[in-house]
Amino acid sequence: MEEQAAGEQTQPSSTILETRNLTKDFKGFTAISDVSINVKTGSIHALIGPNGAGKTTFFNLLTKFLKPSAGQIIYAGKDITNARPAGIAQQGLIRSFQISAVFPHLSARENVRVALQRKLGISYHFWRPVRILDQLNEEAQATLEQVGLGPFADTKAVELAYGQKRALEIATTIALKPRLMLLDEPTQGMSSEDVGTVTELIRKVVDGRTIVMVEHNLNVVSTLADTITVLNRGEVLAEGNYDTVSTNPAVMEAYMGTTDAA
Amino acid sequence: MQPDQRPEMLKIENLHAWYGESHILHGLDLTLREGEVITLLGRNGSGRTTTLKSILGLVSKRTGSIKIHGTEIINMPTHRIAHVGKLGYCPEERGIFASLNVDENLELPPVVADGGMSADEIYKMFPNLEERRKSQGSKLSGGEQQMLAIARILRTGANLLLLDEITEGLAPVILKSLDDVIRKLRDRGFTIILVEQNFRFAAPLADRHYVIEHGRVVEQIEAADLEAKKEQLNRHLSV
Amino acid sequence: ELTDGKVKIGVLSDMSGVYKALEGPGAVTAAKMAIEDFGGSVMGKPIEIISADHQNKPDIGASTAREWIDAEEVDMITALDNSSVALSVQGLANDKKIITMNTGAGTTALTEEQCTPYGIHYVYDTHALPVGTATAMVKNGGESWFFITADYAFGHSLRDNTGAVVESLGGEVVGNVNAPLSTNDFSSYLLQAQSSGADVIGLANAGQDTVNAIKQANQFRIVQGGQKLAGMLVFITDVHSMGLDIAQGLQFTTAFVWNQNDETEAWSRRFYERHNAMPTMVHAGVYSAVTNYLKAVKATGSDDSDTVRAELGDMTLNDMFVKGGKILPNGSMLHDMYLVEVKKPDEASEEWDLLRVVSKIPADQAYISLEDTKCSLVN
Amino acid sequence: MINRVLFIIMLVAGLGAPFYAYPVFVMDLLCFALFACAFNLLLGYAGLLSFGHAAFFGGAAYITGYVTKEWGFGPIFGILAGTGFALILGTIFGFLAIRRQGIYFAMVTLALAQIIYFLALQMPFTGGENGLQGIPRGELFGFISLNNEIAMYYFVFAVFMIGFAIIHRTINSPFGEVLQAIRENESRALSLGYDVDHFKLLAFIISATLAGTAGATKAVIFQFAALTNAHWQTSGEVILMTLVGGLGTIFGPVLGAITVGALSHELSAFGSWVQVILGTVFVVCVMVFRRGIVGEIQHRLLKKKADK
Amino acid sequence: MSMQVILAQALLGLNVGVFYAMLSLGLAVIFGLLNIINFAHGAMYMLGAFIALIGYSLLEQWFGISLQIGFWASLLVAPVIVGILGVTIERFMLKRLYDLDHIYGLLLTFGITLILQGLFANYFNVSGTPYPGQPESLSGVVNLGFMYFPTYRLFAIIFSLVVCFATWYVIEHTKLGSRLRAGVENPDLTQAFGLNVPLMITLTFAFGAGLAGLAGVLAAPIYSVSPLMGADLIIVVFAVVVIGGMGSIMGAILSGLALGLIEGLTKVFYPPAASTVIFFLMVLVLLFRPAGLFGKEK
Ligand SMILES: Nc1ncnc2c1ncn2[C@@H]1O[C@H](COP(=O)(O)OP(=O)(O)OP(=O)(O)O)[C@@H](O)[C@H]1O
Ligand SMILES: Nc1ncnc2c1ncn2[C@@H]1O[C@H](COP(=O)(O)OP(=O)(O)OP(=O)(O)O)[C@@H](O)[C@H]1O
Ligand SMILES: [Mg+2]
Ligand SMILES: [Mg+2]
Repeated sequence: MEEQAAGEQTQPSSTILETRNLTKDFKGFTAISDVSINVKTGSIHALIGPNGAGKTTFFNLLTKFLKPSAGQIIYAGKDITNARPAGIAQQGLIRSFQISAVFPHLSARENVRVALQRKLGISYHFWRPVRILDQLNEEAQATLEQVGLGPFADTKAVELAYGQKRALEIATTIALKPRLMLLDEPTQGMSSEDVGTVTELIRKVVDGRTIVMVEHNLNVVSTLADTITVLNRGEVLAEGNYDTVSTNPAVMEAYMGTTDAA
Repeated sequence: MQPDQRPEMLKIENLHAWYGESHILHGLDLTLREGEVITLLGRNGSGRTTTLKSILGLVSKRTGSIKIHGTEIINMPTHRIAHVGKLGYCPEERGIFASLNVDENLELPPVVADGGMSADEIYKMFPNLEERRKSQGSKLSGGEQQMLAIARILRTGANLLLLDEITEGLAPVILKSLDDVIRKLRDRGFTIILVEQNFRFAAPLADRHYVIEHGRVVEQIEAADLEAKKEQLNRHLSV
Repeated sequence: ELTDGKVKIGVLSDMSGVYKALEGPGAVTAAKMAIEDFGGSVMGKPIEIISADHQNKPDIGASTAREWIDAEEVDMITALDNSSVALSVQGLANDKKIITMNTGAGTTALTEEQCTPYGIHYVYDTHALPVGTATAMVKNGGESWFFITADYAFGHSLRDNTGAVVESLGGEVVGNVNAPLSTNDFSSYLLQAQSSGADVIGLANAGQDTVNAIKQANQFRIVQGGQKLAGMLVFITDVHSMGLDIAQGLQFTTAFVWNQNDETEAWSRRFYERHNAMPTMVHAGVYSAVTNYLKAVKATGSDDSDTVRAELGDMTLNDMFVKGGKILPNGSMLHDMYLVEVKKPDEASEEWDLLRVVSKIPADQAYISLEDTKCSLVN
Repeated sequence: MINRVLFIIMLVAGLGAPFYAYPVFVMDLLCFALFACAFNLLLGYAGLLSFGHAAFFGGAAYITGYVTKEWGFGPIFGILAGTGFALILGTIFGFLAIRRQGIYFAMVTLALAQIIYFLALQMPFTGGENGLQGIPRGELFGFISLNNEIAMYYFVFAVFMIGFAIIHRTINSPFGEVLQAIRENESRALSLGYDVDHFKLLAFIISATLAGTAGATKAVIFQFAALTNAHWQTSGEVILMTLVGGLGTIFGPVLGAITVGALSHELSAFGSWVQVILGTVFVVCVMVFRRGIVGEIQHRLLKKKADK
Repeated sequence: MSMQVILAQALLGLNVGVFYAMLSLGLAVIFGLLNIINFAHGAMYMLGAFIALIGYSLLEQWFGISLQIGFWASLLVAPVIVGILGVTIERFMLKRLYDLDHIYGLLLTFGITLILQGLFANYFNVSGTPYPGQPESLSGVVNLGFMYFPTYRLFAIIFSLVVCFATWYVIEHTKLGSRLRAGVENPDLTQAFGLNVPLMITLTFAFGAGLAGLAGVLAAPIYSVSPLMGADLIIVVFAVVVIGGMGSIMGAILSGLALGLIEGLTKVFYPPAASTVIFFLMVLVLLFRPAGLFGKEK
């Protein structure tokens, strides 16, 4: 499954994720057509576009929720077009920010420990006592501190406030030492002050990692994103940093619904 | 037209609502006259959606009084309320039925009063939907779903519309057309409650704004006073 | 002396399934009548009865019997109307040295391959059944046979023994199909039997299964097509439930006909009073078996299984059910059997007046003789 | 705490049982208790409802019966053989059933178990309706005859305790931790890189294997392997036992097995009413007593603590 | 093997198939709206048959009512009574379980199955009681050329097919159907639109149960009426459901019919496998199309 793609050349080390002519057909309706993008290591890459442009679809292709009709997805030099969801997660490509993605009846520490536990390679060891996991406590604590949850290590996740849950999610995700994080509308349905907190958190954890996100909130996009890809009708309409993209007339026409400069 | 001359459409007094054990609304009061457009503003979790749901009887327990055209509906089962109150509901997250196609979604809500729009009129208003008439609800993009969610309550003849976060997840270009739609509806005399996060969208549309905090109305601002009370509003919405 | 100050008899039967009507609660009634008629006590000690449903499951039968013997001190177990159950209980009782008097099961294995010193087979077996029925049918021109067989010990044994009888008279067996116990749709099997073109369709099953098969054969016009049905084991309750319209003319072999003589009729009417149905041969057999067991206990003054079994072997059994019966060392109880025919509707004088005796099959023809038995206790 | 108390009660009661109760009956209860514990591992801790566990219980019984009767295996190897069979069968069933979720999973396991039931009915070595009779109890280590009920009893008790210990450990292991995470939020566990299906499969296999041990032991005790053990009604009974005792509690299934076992034993004279009563217990448990006996006790104790 | 025999057995298979279809259809309808697998479906089928039986021959004896409910009336009465039982179960029990894991619904209905089975096993023979009320007009045989086929069985096949396809039409092609489907998906919202969802749910459960009862009445004259008739059938129907997938009403019907046929033909070609062939097909389907033939991949 993880065989090298035919004709694979070693990628310039600066590209962590690449799609080549990715296409998705839904019974004759092409939602994504021929999309090729490059995500640079260590960057925050945002995906925007008008409704129905295919952002969600594209995202689902990356996270293996959907199978591409054509094209390839290359992650860290490997073709992962046909990989299993758990398989890509093990290679450091983690999807986050699904609604309330925590384990509600585990404590915050245990939540993080579940993520850390994987690297010990003993998760199938049903004959070992659970005590053996205590060696991870310190690291878990450190991770919690990072997102400001240090004092809540023993609190059950259900009992955490909304923003804390999000923070816990992020802690769990970074515990896996992801190389690439995929964020699906991370600020959807949040009030402006929460948006600020989350933006801050993302900026804090990005450090050395790569993030791909779908986002409607242009404020967030403009503050966070290094590169923005604009999709329209399943095709790439424009790509570049915020200034380039937001002044592109085609984007303004299709996305902002105006030709005045923003 | 003077607002106070219009008859009262909806009158909520001392409304309390619970989800299971948790007490969400703590004595909310609100009055709405025929043909008015109001917004409910507030931070996440302040209870705006819950207010709409309480009107519809979708919370586990509620007390107080909710009158529509003078008829008390607080103890009515949900399915009667739409008929009695002649109201249409557009929920948070759209609530498009995945297993029904666009046509079926549109036809689903029963007609509650005369004077609803016909399917043709509606498709004229939302041309994108017409193209996808036979598509399953689940296959629509977020924006298409939002259009459909609004479109389907226009057919029923309801003249009191409860719209929850209809701008959520919509690109600016769609917001524009949505703005048009709401204006058209207002001109046709619909009474509308808008729950909005997107104040910029809602501000020019509404006659009055209610700010809700912890399940109570903490501020009531007429459109005319908006400029003057900007300061106050900002304090409520983002601290 | 009685070891535990009482005689306790266990009635282990199918109380809810295919064989409920032919044995089941009626067997308990019959056993109770036997005890009452005996006076309710033996040597001044009470006679008790215990009963249970084995549900046609040999493991349930065996574990119930195990508990009866270990914890309830049961002295004799009777009924046992399912061959699989019978074999498992008889084997277990042998380990524990307890007498079983089987009145309901058919398989000859009970007194042949798997015979035990404590197992008695009382009413009929799959050797006795075909002797009358199959012989009569072959003689009337039914030379080729197709079997529909209940798929367990009893059915297999009945089919094999019937096949042997047919072949010994010059007939042939052209096919067989096994149907699970308690089948409710025989149509597919019947069509297979029909397409085989056999003269006779032999039903190597019993109880409700036989009833269903015969009724469905009627639906598919099998008999009208010229084939004959042979019910290898039919009870009066089956005939009653089929009704004379369907069953008339059917010939089969039985050990007991309730209105054969005054003695049987008097007992049967008493039984009817309590059970609301006329007794089958099995019910009558339970009464007789319990009575004779008690007689043996009384005669020897002991409930020791070896002693009682020896006495039973010496007795000649005479009561309303059996005349001049003998219990052989292999456990087989020799007695006469009867070939009967179901009356036409207008011949019946009352609801349960269903059968007419065609001929008597003498005990020595009906049962495997001591010379021929494969029982290891004998040879 | 409560678990420690229950453990001591169980140990003492278990060791003394043959002196105040009919040993064969207690052995039967122990087999069902182990069976229920194994089942609980799957439903209570992995959230999977198998309606086909009788296949492992009954299937293992046949294999054990066959190898001890025909190949002369001793009781220990006989039981191991049955257990091994359940392991293999569990792997196959698990592999197939894991493909469907929730209620489908229940239906699939039920249907798969039905295959085993029919095989048991039709294959020549099982004896069909007759069952596999006359299985020798044999001798332990070559010199302790298990025909002695007391010896047999303690052997069975030992088997039960070993099985119980394995289950207890499994629940409290790194593996158990992931299982819990999966039960709480499956898609999150998946996105953390856990092959959720593999974990479920392993839980299924462990559960099936120990269910097999229980069935194999039962065959030795009763010297009988029969269709009843492989019938769907047995699958239903084990669910009931677990539910009555308390889903997802360590001792619940043991208590449940004893309760249900004793109930059906005491009521067996009432014929089909037993079914009616068991059915009613089922309904009552589902409607108002979902925590089961042990679960309810734990809940009360916790509440008391919280109130203080 | 002559063509004649194959045709005959195929027809018998179809005869079984219509019962599979009716039951899996009822299961699918209930599953669709309540997301619950009704384990008691088999018991309701049995109940339908018993109501026909009692109505025909035992009213006088049991209740002292000198009334005889004939077959035709039973076709109406039995589904209604079973439907009412369904209403009771739904209103008083299932309703409280909707918020829990769906397995509780399965377990509840399993318990109800045991109760119903046990109750009838107390009064009726486990192996069956014949239903005497088959109407005179259907008691003959039809000569189909390759076989004599009992008129009644032919009637049962046709009648069931009509019921199945009518149900399919209503659910897939009428407004009522789309409302039902909406109620399945989002009951709260559907209610907020002014549709009485609890009533819809109750009536749907009643309808599904009634279908099972109807199948029971149809089966009564063919098979004997027994407390276990449903238990034996329901497991096979579960396999049918897994094979077909719960995706569509039509899927439930077609897979029921097809599997009945396949089972019938297996009886001709390899009889020992007849009782297991459906389960083996299920394994194959699970291997290659886990969501079932008509199911939607998630
Ligand atoms: N499963 C599907 N089958 C058929 N068409 C689909 C399917 N999923 C999406 N589509 C179509 O593909 C197009 C792109 O959809 P997508 O959900 O990716 O848009 P989006 O960019 O996420 O839009 P939004 O911002 O509104 O969520 C839409 O027109 C939608 O109707
Ligand atoms: N089904 C529910 N059960 C329990 N609590 C709920 C439920 N739905 C909402 N709540 C709680 O009720 C409070 C008010 O929620 P509501 O949805 O009315 O807020 P809102 O003002 O609409 O905010 P949002 O911007 O998040 O939509 C919140 O604290 C929320 O957590
Ligand atoms: Mg989208
Ligand atoms: Mg809201």
